[in-house]
Amino acid sequence: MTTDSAALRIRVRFFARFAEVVGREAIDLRVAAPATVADVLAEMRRACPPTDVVPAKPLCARNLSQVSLEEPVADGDELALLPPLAGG
Amino acid sequence: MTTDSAALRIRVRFFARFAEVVGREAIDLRVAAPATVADVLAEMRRACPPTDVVPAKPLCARNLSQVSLEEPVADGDELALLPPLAGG
Amino acid sequence: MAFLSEAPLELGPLMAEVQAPDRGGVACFVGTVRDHHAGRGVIGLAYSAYAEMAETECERIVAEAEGRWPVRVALRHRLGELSVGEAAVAIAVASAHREEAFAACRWVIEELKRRVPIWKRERYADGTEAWVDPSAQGGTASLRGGKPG
Amino acid sequence: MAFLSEAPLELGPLMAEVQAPDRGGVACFVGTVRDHHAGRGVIGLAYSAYAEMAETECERIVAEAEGRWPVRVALRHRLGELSVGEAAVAIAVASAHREEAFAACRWVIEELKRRVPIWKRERYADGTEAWVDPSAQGGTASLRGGKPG
Repeated sequence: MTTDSAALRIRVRFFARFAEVVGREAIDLRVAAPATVADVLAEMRRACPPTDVVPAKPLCARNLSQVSLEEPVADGDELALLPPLAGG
Repeated sequence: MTTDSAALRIRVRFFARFAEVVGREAIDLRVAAPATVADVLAEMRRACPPTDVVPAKPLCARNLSQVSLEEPVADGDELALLPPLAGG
Repeated sequence: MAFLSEAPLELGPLMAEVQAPDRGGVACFVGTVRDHHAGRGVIGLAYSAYAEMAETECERIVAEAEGRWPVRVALRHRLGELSVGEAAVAIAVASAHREEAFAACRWVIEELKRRVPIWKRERYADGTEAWVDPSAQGGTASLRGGKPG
Repeated sequence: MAFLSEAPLELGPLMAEVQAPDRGGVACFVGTVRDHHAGRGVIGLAYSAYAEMAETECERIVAEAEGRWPVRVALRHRLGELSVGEAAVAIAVASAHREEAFAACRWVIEELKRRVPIWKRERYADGTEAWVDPSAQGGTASLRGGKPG
């Protein structure tokens, strides 16, 4: 994990089954800029090992909107990892 | 109008605009057997002239079911002449 | 007189009629009196029916829908004088699956309009009245009051 | 928190929200908790959400539906503990024409299921629980209680 000035601060949030298995609702990460959602996930798996419950390509939302893993992230972003939706 | 033993007694009912323009809700007719709905309508136009409001080929129900003008009628039948339906 | 009602319609009791623990989806339709028709202001209307046939036809429609889809159907049509905004027809269809509930609900309202002998006499803001003819140009068959019949 | 509700849902207020004198057709959908899922007896469930995003996504769905059809849409989703038969979601769509009300209502429930971050944890008659995964074989992602996770 980098701490230089080019690092992006990203909050990763877990919900439902992910939160239950990981045992927490959020972690704060720093990733080197530029970075994509996939880069944040890679850093998450390195920094926070009990995240195996998160599949290789989870449904992700960046700042309240669903995004692909190729989506760039910016400093201060909130990245939510969404288990399969079951509303309705 | 016949009155012999082979005559079929048919009650013709009017509804909504038809009843309003004809000025009555039902008339009782006798038609010679065998007869179809069309035969009853012809007898109605002869016996009850103010039925011009009824179109040449009205929507008809025989004993509560829609029927074509070619449908045979039987003694005691109720034949309803239905203005354009407007429910719902 | 199960399907025709002189009293105001309420959807809640219809939904309660069809819901069950194994039917998780309920599709409903309520048709209310609009304030205009064919460009004219409507202030109210009266529904009348060939009651015996209308009841029979509604019963057939419900039975046919329940035979065609795995659904339960409840249906009511109002008769008498209605004001703008009041419910003229209410339908509730419950099923284990929403696709079937929607399909059956849609079918029931179309069949009702096509088959059930109910007539509508509208009263207009200009003081006239007319029998509504959905198949006619302009939507009405005859006028009374301010305009010649 | 306009679209998510911890309190029981009622369709009446939603219908009142969307009805107007020029919108004569109201199509509704209510989804209730079923007593079985994937062959197992369900005794209750809990809905949870990513609330900020769920509210935003519901708002977008309503706006998109109202942009795509000439309709007004009201939508609520329940959160928290629900018993069998309770309403999980309620939708009311009003339009001048029933075709559009039905089409929009149908679209809204599909989009809600596809896009709104809400999760369901079912409790079964055999004492187990599971997170529901509609995309999974068997319909659940994990078990707790009587069976291993």
